[in-house]
Amino acid sequence: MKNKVINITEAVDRIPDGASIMIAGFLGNGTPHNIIDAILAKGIKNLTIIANDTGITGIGISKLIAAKVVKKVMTSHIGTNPETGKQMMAGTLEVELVPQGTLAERIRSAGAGLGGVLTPTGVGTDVAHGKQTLVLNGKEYLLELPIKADFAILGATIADTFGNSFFNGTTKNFNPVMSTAADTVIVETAKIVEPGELDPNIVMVHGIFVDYIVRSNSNG
Amino acid sequence: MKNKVINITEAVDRIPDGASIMIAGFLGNGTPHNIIDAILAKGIKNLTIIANDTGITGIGISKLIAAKVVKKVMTSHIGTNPETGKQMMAGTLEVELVPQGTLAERIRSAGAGLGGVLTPTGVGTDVAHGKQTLVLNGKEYLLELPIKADFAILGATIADTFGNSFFNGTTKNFNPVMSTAADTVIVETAKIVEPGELDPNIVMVHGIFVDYIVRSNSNG
Amino acid sequence: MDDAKNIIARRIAQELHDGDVVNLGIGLPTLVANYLPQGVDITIQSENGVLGVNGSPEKGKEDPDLINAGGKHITVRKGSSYFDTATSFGIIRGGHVDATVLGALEVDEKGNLASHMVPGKMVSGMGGAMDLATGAKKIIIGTLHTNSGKPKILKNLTLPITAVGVVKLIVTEMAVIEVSPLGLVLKEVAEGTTVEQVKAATEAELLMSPDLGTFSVQ
Amino acid sequence: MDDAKNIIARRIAQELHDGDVVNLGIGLPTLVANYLPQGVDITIQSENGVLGVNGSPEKGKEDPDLINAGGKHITVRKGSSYFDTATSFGIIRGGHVDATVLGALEVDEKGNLASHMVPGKMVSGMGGAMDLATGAKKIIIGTLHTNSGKPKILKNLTLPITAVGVVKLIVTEMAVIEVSPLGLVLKEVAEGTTVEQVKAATEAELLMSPDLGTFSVQ
Repeated sequence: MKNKVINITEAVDRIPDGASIMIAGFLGNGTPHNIIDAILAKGIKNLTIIANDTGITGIGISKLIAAKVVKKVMTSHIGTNPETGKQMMAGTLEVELVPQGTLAERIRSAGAGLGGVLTPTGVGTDVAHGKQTLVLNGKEYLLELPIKADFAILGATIADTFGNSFFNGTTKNFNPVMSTAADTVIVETAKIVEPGELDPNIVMVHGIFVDYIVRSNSNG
Repeated sequence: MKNKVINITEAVDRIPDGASIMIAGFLGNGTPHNIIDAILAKGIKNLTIIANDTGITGIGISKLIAAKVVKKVMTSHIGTNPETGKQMMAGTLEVELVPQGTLAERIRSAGAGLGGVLTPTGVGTDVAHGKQTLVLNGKEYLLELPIKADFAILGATIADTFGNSFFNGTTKNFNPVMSTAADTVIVETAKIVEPGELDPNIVMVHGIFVDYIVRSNSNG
Repeated sequence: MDDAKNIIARRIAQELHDGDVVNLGIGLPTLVANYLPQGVDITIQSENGVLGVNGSPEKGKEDPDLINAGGKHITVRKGSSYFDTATSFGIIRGGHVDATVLGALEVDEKGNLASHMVPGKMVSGMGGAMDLATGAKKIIIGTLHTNSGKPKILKNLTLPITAVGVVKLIVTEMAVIEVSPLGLVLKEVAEGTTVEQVKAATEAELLMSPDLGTFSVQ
Repeated sequence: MDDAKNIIARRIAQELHDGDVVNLGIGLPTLVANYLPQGVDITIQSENGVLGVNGSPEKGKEDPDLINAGGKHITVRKGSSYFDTATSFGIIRGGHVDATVLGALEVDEKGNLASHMVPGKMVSGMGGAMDLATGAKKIIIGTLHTNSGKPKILKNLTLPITAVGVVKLIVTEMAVIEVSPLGLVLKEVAEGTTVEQVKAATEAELLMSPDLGTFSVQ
């Protein structure tokens, strides 16, 4: 069984300028804070970020926005990091707002080999612009298409060296779906264990999805 | 917090003739064997069953088939219970074969408020008959619609009195999706605990989905 | 201001029923949990992935792995459960949430809701609001009646729509208004507030409920 | 018969690579795990909800909560994980399974597969086979070359199709046949079997590989 643990510098060395990156977490909870810092330290730029939110000022994804290394974000909420709105209105950052549940389903679709899903969310709103609609049993739905990325970076509570990962409490959020929908998946965790130490019943991200594991040295 | 534990006779008293019932389990693993026996004992008939398979001869769902109380099954596999195929060919039992992954997604769609999903599975086969197809990025998909039921009966390893349930090993299978897609959900388990005794991280069926809990007295 | 919010929260709490699964939006809606009537036990969902939210932790006892959708540390009660975002919005979109209490920038006569952006000015994004407004069984709006003196309850939305025709009840510090197929129906006014004051602060047409009542502001 | 199956399983095992995620169908395909080459470590998925299948338990040591898709009790190795059906078929349909080994009733020149029913006679249902045949990265068919002397490798399927044009490799006790855009290519014959014997037992046209080889039947 492959041991996928590498150091954090090796991990971010794999991420080129212009990459699309899914970043798990919800307002910094379940977010891979150390990988974000390492991306900043290396100066990787022109990124497309797919994430629930753009962090809280000074925390998590907001650091990437503040450093102006992001050209586009697909996200459900930017209210807790006003800098995102500022760059958007200044025309220097492209922001695609996606309803939170739709974002999860679109990522899940990519990971699960579905061509898309029909959701009632967003019908009659700006979210529907340019999207195909279907009426089934008298109810209107939007056809929402899969979202993939080059990389997904995850923040786990515990991971084994094969990549099986557990997420405590509310840190699960986007971690499981994002693990399935990116070409390269990197898990950050403070606790690395041997295969067999994690109860197979509580594995929330399966090792087969994970390419690299890095050890975090702080809570970000 | 409501205590939803009732006895098994009270539980099946709620199921009328002609009901549609999702039965969780995979070849009897994770299947609510005692509820099946109670349905038989009460003589409920004209049932529509939605399940992965129709059991193994003498075990699980096969007992309902053998008793001829089923008028229709939606299932992925009937090979382990030849009686299903016999009744189907005799014209006394309607069998709709659904690919296993599609069955899971159709049930999940109903539970998750989706209008349906697009899957590549079944394109060009009998499964596609009468179904809308969409071509996206040059690839053809079937539009698969939600499946709901009047009842879902589940087989849990442990449940608390509110209905939060844990499923050990491979007994998870259809239990989580089915819990979301039926009007009335009944959980059978050999082990009932108080709310708070189950780690919230390992709850696989959430108490809010569950209407009744019954204690099993055997492994079926 | 805080008084007004608590008045609204207390009134909304009376709309919830024993056993309900409820999602409370960020801000004012969160206060609703403080005013549940005796004997009403609800399960609070937070869309970031938890059922059974149970208020704030004592200072210094925060669990870093446990927050609500507003990013605040929470505690959970016995019988709670955690899940990922796909599951969470399956619960929401699938109609498994009995009621959601949401804030609003504007609501109109048809029950249309605007809550996620003021173009060129305030763009927060819809977060989970579009899914909640589309999927929950009952959508209750808890909001101040006006914004800097300007009505928020309008004939037609002026801001981008968040969900079409979903609002069932609007509770403000001045009034309780039901959205009916005929239009907005004034059901209750706050103690000490007159119908005329409500009408003056509301752009939309208000129909009078035949059994118009009052609600407490204590 | 069992010998033939083991010959097939041993040859198929050589198609798997270190680190592969593999789903082995019920019956013959399950035997493949017994013949993995030295240094090839694979993760076996079973679609009922497990990654890391590790063979049969000792008699009397069966875990009642642990079976494979064939209903047989299994053990798991260290680093395994369990999941529900929706997740399992997300793994399969999403292209996260590197190879699947499936049985067949018929295969044809275009790589079409029939495996789930003989109308009016044998109806087993597709189970997970349609999803596996559609979603796995490489579909390997492991089957006896003929059925009671009748060819199973045909110009065109006669039975209901399970998946369109998905088969990449067919391994029988007589031959290894690759499905190419030009048609079926005979890559290897079993030791002691002649090309003529293979052709006689095959209805479909067989192109000859320029580097036609043999495989062991020991």
